[in-house]
Amino acid sequence: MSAVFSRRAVLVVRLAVLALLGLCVATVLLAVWRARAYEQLGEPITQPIPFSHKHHVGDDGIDCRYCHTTVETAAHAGLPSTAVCLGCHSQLFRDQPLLALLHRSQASGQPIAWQRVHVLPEFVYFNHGVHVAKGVACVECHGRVDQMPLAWRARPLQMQWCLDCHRDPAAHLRPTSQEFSMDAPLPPPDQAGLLARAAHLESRRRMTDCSTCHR
Amino acid sequence: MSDPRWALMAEYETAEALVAAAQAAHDAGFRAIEAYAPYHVEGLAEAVGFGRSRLPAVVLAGGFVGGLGGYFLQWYAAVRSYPIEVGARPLHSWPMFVPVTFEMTVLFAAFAAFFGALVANGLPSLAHPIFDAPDFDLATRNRFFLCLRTDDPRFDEARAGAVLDSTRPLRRAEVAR
Amino acid sequence: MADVPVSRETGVLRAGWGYASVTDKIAGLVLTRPVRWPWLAAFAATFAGTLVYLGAMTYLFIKGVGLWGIRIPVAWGYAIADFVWWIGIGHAGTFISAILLLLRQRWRTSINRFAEAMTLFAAGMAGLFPILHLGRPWFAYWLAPYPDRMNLWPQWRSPLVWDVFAISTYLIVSALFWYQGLLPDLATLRDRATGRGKRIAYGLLALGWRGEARHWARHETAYLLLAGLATPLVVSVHSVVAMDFAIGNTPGYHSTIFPPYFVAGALFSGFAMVLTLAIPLRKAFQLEDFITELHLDHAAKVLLATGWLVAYGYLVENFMAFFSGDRYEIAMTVDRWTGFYAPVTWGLMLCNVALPQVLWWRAARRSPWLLFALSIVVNVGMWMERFLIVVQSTSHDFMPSAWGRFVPTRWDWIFLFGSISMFAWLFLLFIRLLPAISISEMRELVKEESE
Amino acid sequence: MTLAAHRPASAMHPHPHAPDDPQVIHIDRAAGVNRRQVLAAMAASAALANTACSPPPRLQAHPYVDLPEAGGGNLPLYYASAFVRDGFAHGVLVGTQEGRPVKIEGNPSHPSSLGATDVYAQASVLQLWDPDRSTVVRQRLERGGDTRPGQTHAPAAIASSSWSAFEAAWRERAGALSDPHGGATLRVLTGPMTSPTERALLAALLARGPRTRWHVHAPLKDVAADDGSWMAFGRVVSQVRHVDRARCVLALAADPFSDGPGAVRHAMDWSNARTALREGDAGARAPALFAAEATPGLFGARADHRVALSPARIEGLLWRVAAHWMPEITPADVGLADPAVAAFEQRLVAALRAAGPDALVIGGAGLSAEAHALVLALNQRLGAIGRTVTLIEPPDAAPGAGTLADLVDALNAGAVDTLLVLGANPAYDAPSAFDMPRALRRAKLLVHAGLHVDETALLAHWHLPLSHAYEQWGDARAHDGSATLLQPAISPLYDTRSTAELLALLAGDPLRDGHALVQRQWRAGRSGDFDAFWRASLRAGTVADSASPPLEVHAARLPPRLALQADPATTMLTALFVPDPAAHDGSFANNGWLQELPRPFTKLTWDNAALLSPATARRLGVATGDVVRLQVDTRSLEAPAWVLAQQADDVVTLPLGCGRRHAGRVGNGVGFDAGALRAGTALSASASLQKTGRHHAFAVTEHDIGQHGRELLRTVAAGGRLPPEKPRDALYPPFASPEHAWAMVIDLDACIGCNACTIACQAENNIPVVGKSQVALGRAMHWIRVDRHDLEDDGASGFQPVPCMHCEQAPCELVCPVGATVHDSEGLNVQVYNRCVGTRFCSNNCPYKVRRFNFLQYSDETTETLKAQRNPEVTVRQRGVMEKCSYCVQRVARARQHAQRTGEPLVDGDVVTACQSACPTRAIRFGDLGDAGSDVVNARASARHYAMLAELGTRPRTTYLARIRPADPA
Repeated sequence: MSAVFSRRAVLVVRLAVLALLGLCVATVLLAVWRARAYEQLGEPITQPIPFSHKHHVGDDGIDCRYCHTTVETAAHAGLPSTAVCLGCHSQLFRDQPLLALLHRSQASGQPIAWQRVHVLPEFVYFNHGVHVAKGVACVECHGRVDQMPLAWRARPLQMQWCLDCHRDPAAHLRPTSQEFSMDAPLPPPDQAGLLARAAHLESRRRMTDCSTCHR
Repeated sequence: MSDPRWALMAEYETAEALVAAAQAAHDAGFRAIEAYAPYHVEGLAEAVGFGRSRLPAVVLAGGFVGGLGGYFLQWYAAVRSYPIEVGARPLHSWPMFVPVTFEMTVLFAAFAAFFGALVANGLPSLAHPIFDAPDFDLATRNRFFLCLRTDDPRFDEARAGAVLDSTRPLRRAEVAR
Repeated sequence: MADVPVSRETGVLRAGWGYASVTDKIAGLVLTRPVRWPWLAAFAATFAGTLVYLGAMTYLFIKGVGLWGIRIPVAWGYAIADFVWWIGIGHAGTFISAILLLLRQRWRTSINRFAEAMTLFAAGMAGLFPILHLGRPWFAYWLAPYPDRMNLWPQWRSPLVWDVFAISTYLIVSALFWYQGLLPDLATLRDRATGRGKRIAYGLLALGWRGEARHWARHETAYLLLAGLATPLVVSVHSVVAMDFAIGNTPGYHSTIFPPYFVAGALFSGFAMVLTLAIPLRKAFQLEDFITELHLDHAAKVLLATGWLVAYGYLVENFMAFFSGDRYEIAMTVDRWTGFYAPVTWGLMLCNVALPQVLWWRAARRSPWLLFALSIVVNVGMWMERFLIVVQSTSHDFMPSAWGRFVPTRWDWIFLFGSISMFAWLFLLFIRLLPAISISEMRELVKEESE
Repeated sequence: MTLAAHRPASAMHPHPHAPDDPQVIHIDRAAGVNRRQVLAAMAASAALANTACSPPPRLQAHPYVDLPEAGGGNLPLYYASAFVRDGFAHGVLVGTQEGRPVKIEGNPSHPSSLGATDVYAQASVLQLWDPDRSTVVRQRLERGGDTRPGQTHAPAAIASSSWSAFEAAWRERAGALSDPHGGATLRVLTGPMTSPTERALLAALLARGPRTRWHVHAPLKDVAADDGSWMAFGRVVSQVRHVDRARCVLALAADPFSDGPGAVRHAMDWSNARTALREGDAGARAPALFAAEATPGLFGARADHRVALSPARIEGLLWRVAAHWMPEITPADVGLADPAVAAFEQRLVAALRAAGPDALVIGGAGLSAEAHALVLALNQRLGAIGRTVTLIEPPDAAPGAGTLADLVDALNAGAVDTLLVLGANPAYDAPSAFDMPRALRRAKLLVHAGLHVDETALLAHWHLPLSHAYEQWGDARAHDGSATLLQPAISPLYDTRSTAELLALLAGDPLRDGHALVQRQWRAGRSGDFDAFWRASLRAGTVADSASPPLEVHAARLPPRLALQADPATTMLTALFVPDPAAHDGSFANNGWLQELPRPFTKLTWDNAALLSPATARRLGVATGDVVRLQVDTRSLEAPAWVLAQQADDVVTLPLGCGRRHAGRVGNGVGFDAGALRAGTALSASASLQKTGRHHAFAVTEHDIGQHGRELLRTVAAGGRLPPEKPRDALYPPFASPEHAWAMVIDLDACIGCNACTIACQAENNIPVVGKSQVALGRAMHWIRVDRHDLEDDGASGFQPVPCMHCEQAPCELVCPVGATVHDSEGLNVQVYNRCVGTRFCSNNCPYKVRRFNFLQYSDETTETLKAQRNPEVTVRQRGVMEKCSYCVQRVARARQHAQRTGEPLVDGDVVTACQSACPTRAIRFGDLGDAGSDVVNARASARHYAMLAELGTRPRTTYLARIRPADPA
């Protein structure tokens, strides 16, 4: 009786095994890639009205708080009501077709359906007010909004990323005067210590408690 | 070397015969001896000049790696990476880390034993010249085979034949490369 | 010059068997034996059961564990009882193939292979339940340590995490051990098989084993080492399972005797299952020459001994409850014997303590059908024990205001019998596809028994 | 006026009991939160809810079109308003989030609330969002319809219509009314009505024609009480009780802690009066409670001395006791002594004598008119009137109004062209003897207005949807007559009108807007700065010193003594008709929170049962769960029986309000309709009972009432001290609490078992309703349950609220394989839902069994209005996760974040848990152990302080204060 496997058969088997391994690796890579894709980093998001932060913040130099009114007091920074937009646009570019939707909203009382850029799962309770009060500048999490024609997500907003800051907040603080500035650099380490003390940060343990963000 | 043959082969009916033959070949100075049996025959490995296996050492090492790795993993996760208070137990509550450490030790030791043996045996090797030898399919049933490989520096056609004949095999054959 | 050995009449092997005949007999079961209707019927039945089981799982994942009778306070029900029961059954296989090997027991040779298969399948069935019983099974992987973007880890102090490691280690090591032993036999099948497909299949599985002296030597060492590793492992696994309860503070869970007592129970139920499988097997495949009365007799003796260990466990558990003076332990124990679940308590005493005493009689130990019946009884008894521990304890703990009774729903039963069908189905596949008895070791046995 | 103008003002009058930084403001209609925006916000939150561990789909955000005055922030806003039940106002603060009312708090400055609420006020927010509420005007197409009794009209015969259509139809009718010669007659049927505005408008409506008449129908009203006061004083009076001023309170077949609009106040007053006693002063002056009750009530459970007697024997007792103060009562009147209660009687007389004018006697439903008269007389003789009880003109008095019986006669005589039924449901809750459905069909035009399309609505030609109390401007009077203003916390969800607006429409009033109507009512005859008055009243939620003045009464006439002792040989039972502790008179039948709320004594849910005493049950061979047939002369009814130890012999208690046929998806067919046995408005009857042999399955949350010798609910003698805990030193050093260390102390001496905490917690924490079958399977989800235990010492019932203990050495945490339940740095045992995989080991390992598991998908994720009610600060739990009391971590977080933002330190009282703020007796305290002066620190120092199951070494953060045993045990 002759051997079951010829030399060539063996080669085939080897290749088959290799292919199998390759498939596994590919699957893992695919999974990782998809996970990354969820973060949508740097993908401009189309809006019903192509609102340009670059123009309003960068060129016009409008303060964040002019539209995001509750950012210092509430959990949500707040989206500007139609009325706020019309505060200027009842005069400026009022006949621009781009702004038709704005006027329609005003007339019908139907809110404008903006596309969300920064989304957290419903079990995460983020509070803008506290972060602002402690000296976490807008740019820290939202990036250079003044350079975004259409807003996109600048940071992953993953738990790991939040923790990085909650474990060592001092390195991410700015003086309150610069919180809303887009280009203010992070202060040098020695000042960071002072800022942290001034902000009366909670203990590291408190800041990494589950109950700090989840309820 | 370019000998077209891989080895000279002799076939036997009993384990004793095989052991004796192997012993004889070894005494005759042959070193590249291979003996095939349908079950684990005591003394055969010694007869073909196989010394002590290094497998136990490998397994021990595997156990250490697993154990230490397992314990470190727990310590790192519970104390370093994300310390969280659980039931007022200390972060480094070592007694609670023992079971996992133990299991990891056994697991890695087992891996070492299994794959160590495979690798040492050069398995898997689906194709091998001996498979084409006549009658060899009986090697996993009831026959015993002895091979004197031609790549043995001491290999000598005549002497090899003589030694094998002297062991009165059922038959003799040549195994092609 | 000795001639070809032929076995003489001994307890563990009947006379007249040689290398060739044992090989052809056992390999024949797989390669040449035609498929007959009893096997087909059994296969069809268990396969149907398996499909029902899989269907039930799907539905469970859609609806949630509320399908079962579990509740507050009895948050664990059949799923966990089944889990402990199966994992226990698995233990006998490892015990036979590993511990008896180290003890150089010749009678293990003809039963270790299918006992190991039993171990593998039982552990597989057991491994399913902890996942099925999760509220959100799709997150089961959170129990495994891996670097994630939440920066979270398993909670190492939880016995459930120990479980994950113990069970998976146990499964892997048993599989390796089993495969190690299978290698030479797969080679035999490769060489005996006639069909090309079979030759290739077994050829691939055999990894090119050719029975060279050095192979055998390393094989033997590795096999012994694995046995040496499996021995403490098998003890640890059920100890860890026991700690799932012992670490808890519930009266009826919180007991230091649990680890040894669970291990004894495991062997008890495991050997019962070995008999449940061996007796029909030897009959159906005419293996009486290999699996002799002596084997049954030995297995029965182990059954008797472990049965007494278990009985001792019951004794101590009840004694300690009162000796401790702990009012909660006492109340729970009294409820066990007199409360809603008292029938279960008395039932398991009958099955696990009273009936096995017939094994004191040699005749009983050597009568296959009586043993078969008894093995079923013991399996039932051991399941009732698991049920009692899991359910009754939590139903009657510290707060009378929160006491409540678990009553199984039809889904509880579907999952119990579904797992049994799947187990049987796998076993039926096994005996037709792989040698149910280790051929190479039988050849060795022939040699030994011929001298 | 803009919000800015009022914020500082509101800051000047903060509500001490409202959760941290309350903004108790009032708004004009214009500023009412736009419903569209609310729904939009809901859509957004709904979309958010689906994003758990999936890639962010294109979610949308909907900003306001015009930012409401209330502001766009997500801090809760509280609107002082009132919840109206049986016509009486219970002052509340309506907590809104993102413009949606989500939680009710008590109004500290309201006399009926003092900051606390009962279960109904807590559940009222669910009533607002009830998906089965009536949303449109409906008109029945075919007129008349068949009049076969029991035949209700299929909804198919009903078509949606509009207010304008109705108004047109009405104008045509109204013309005929005012014609003095035309025969058109109008009858108006309402429930009890205390609202000045509504009454004024109703008067205007009735004035429109000569043949108009008003009828009042209150299914639970104790008519005998009114007759009694007629007998005594020749007029109807309402009694305002001051339990805090009393030294001895005697309740006869009454439960002042749960019946009537003053119940919360009574409990609060009683609790406050015990403060000194609780602080360890054994001699402290605290009201001694005596209860002689036919069926167990919260007052009886808490009474120092209690006897269970049939109403007849209670009256016998009353006469014997009264005789001590009324020489004119002859021995013949007194009748035979009742040896069974001799000891009680002796002690009672002594106590009353000692108390003198500080005594207070309360008569309840089931007593005869004579007995009620005697109670008034006795109070007068004791000198109690004016001290412990004030007599006032009943706020719901309806002089000249006819009864339901009169109306039925008129209807059956065919003398009614037009019948307006406003906010009443006689087709269901009228006594069956009236055969109301049949009578109603005799009206030529039947108009019904209500919150639901109920049994009456289905008979009506027109059904008009009413606004909920929290959607309308309005007013109503409290139990002491204080006027209370209602302001909307949200503009009407549907096209509805308030009762006042509807009456204005009917009366053809030029004003139609509720705000204007109420303002007109209060402006009338008021001098001075109305705006200031208006603002102040709205902010306070009540009109300053508007309580009714005390009445001057002459010496009470003694009533004649009627029947002496009921004949002991009789086999008849006294049937008592009482409000169901959950469904009340049926108006709450469609409220899932209430239906699933365990009844205080039976711990029964989703059912009512005929309560029997053990002796009576034995005599009749009945056991709990047996279905029995009850017979009251010709009427019979089948009901499941429940044997209750505290029940009086020969009395069967039949809770009303269940067995609704058209309540809605929740309330339909829950329990039996006891009204089927009622011959008239009387709340008791003589009934016979037989077994049917059939059995009924109850859904009960607590099966074992006994303590089995385990000291879970401890008691201590007045001024006594519990044996000190022997210190258990832990094996490991404790973790430090750098910021705060939260703890809760529950005073079992204060707890009356009213369940307000349970339902407040359910509202605050989005706790799902699971339904009867799941409760029966032991899967109720309440985070704080109220255990009842029979107390060994005096057979009384003790109640023990059991939330999570937040053990410092938590057994649950140790066994969780994924760290989904862990400790945070403030000592909270947190449950991280999004990490939980659902092994349920934590629950098995919890000695207190306070953990709740989502065995199935319990929280409703499809019904929009129910989603709108949810508290956005609390995660809605998915199927397969464990949950439990979190110490209202969202409230802790809110307070902490406020402190972090403003830099002001957290002080004691900044964090008030939902259960704590609802509790009518202030039994629950919560605070920071790190703050040496805090309330909980003091409480934990009390001699009555103990930890439950302390021997397990779990070191609970939730601990208890033992209940004080009565001075001389019965």
